This record gives sequence, structure tokens and C-alpha cells, in this order.
Amino acid sequence: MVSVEFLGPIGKSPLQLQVQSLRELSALLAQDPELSAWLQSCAVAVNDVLVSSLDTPLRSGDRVALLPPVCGG
Amino acid sequence: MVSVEFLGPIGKSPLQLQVQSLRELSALLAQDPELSAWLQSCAVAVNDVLVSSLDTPLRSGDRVALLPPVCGG
Amino acid sequence: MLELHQGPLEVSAILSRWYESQKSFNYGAYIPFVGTVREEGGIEALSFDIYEPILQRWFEAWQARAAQQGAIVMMAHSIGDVPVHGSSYISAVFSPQRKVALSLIASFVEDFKAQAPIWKYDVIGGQRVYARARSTPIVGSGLLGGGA
Amino acid sequence: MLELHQGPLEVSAILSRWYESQKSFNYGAYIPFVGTVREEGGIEALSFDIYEPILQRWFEAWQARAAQQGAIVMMAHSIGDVPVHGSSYISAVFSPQRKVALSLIASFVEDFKAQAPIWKYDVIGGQRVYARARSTPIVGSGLLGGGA
Repeated sequence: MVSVEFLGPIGKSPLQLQVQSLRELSALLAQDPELSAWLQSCAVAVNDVLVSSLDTPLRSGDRVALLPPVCGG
Repeated sequence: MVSVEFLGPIGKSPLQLQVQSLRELSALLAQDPELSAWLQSCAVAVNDVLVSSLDTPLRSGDRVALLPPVCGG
Repeated sequence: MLELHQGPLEVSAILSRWYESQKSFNYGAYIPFVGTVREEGGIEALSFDIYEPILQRWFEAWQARAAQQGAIVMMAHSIGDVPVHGSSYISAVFSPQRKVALSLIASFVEDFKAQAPIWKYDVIGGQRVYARARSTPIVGSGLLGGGA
Repeated sequence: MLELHQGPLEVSAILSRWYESQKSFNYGAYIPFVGTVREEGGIEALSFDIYEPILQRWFEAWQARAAQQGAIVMMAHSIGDVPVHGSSYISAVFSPQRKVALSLIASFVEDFKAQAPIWKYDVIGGQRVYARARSTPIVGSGLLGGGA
């Protein structure tokens, strides 16, 4: 199981999903109408490290986070 | 009479001189061996305004100041 | 040092504490940046969410980058509500050299605005509204958006 | 505000006083620059002479320049001796906008170093030695040096 967390303003409870890669996760999340608008503008972290490839493998216990546009300060 | 003040590290007492322009003053000061080394590196103010022309006229009562290289902070 | 505080920052206390903590270490320049909540658009306050684990990594990367120039960086940020005219953000650079310090504070603050995992909300009539139009997608955003 | 003080600056008090004086005026960014005397070359202190009338004019020109961008500048400097690890110089910018503030503090501090009529001396063994090698001729210097 991989946990997926939605940070900041997305306001959606975490999910537990059975996926092997970010590519798989992407396809799954795109089906959620509540999320599809966010996916275009979110960065993605795996175990708190930002990642840049859809081929990033996921293992059971991994934590994925979606980070919407930021504005600190 | 024009007063000429030597600021900061020059360490020379003010002079009272009878000169009509900065050009005249320049010629006069160049004769002072104590000063000639400073003239190349000093900025010049007349009545506390920095000036850039040797043709700046001087009137009686004007105050000229020589400002050597600076280093605030 | 990265500090997170509930509510507005005590600006004078923080500036003074940071200064005192470093004054014997021969840094020639100390440049803090203090961000204050502006009264505009009828807001009562700004409010902030922070994701601390990634903020901490971002900050550690900046500490390493500053250290390569002999400098150090510090940062404090608010969590939750900060009323108008309160301060929500302070960062600072200490450096032996003036030019390093001036350049570093600018790039540190700009990268903070673009990358730090912090979300801002306008508080209007007691409601918290995501400041979407003023927010910046983190570099690499949209990775999951091209999915089949 | 331009402040000249005998001896080292009370950094925390000045940063706090300036901050408090402006905190209700809706400036989004406050950036002070604090200059500290570094221990190097065996000095005990730095010492400063200031020619105040021209410094005041220089500062007023910067106030006007800052005002055109909706910002304000402040400055404090020491006269006389400032021991190692003491502060001799603080400047600051308040601005509605972050980018204006970051750009203004850099150009204000750099122009200060190049133009402000202040002379620095190393104090070594109780002697005051003009820091000639670290000093910069004011723009237009040498006017009287080409004389016949």
C-alpha cells in the first residue's frame, strides 16, 4: 500500500492505494473529478523528496504528497 | 576670501585664500608638497555641493572642501 | 536555524536573538528580511499552512549553499493566522562579506517565494480563502497531470 | 532618518525602534543591513570621521529616490571608535513590495560605500591609521589634480 497525501488547500483526506509507480498513480487520480484540476499544478514528493519522473517506482509503505502552488511570506 | 577645508585623513588646517575659481585654486594648491599627492584622489565640494568643473566660479565667503577617498560602514 | 511559530512573529525579539547569537563569530554583514502582512483587498489576516518535512529539506539545502560562501541563513515563519500589520516571515543572512550577503538574501528570499511548501490564505469575514492567484507552482509541477 | 552616534551602535534597539516606527504604515518588507567590525589584520577597532553636511545631502537624495518607488530608507552610523565585533553601520529599507526592497537595499548600501563622506581608520596599538587601500575616491575625484 502507498499513502497519498493532499497538502495545503486541496482539502482531501489521504488515500491508501495499491500502485507500483507514479505513472499508475497519475492514471488513477485523473479519474477523480475533485482532483483532476489540481494535478496540472501540483508538485509531487515521494517520502518527502520532490521527484520529476513518472517512472519513479513506488514500494509498499511509500508516502506520496501532492503540493499545490505555494506562497510563503 | 574663500575658505578651503581638508576633510578626513588629510590632517591640514583650513586655509583662507584669495581665488576666483577652482582652476586658480588648483594651481595654488599644487604648489604645496603636502597636498599635491592628495589632489589626484580628492573630490571637491563648494558650499557642501560636489562640483565637477574647474570653471566653477568662487565668490568671497564660499567654502571649498576636499574629500579624500571614502570608506564608510 | 528554522523556526516555526503559531501566529505573528515577535520581530524585535527574533532580530535581536539572531544578532546576539552570531555577534562574536566575525560576520561583517547581517541582513534580515522582515515580511509584514499588508492591509489590502479587505483582508483581516493572512493564514498559513506549512508542510514541515519538505520545508526543512529546502532549508537545509540553503544552509549548505550558504556555507559554501562562508555564510549562514536563518528563517522564521508563522503557522495559522497573522493579522494585518503583523509579521509572518523573517529570513536572514550572516556573511563575512557585504556583497555575498546582499546577493544571498535576494536569492534566498526569491527561492523561498517560489519553492517553500507554504500555502497562503486570505482571511475575509472570518473565511479562509486560498490565495491561488498569488501562488506559484513549484518547479516540476504538473507531473501527474499528463496522465492517460 | 539619518542618525549619527558616538561609538558602537546599539543594534537591537535601533532595529526595533525603526521597525516599531513603521509597522502601521503598510510596508510589506523591511530589510535592514547591519555592518559589524571584523577582527582581522590585528586591529583593535575601526574609527570613523564623518562630514555631516554632505552626508545629509547624499542621504536626502536617496530618500527622494526611494520615495519615487513608494519606499523609505534609514541609516545609522558611528563616529569615532568602534571595537572589533561592534556595529558601526546600519541601513534599512521599508517598501510595500519585496522586489523593490531587495533591489533598493543593495543599491543603497553599494552607493553608500562608494560615495558617503566617511573616512575609516584602523586602530592598531592605539594608533589611528587611515584605511587608504580599502577606500574609494568619490566619483569626479582628481578635479584639482590636473592643475598647471
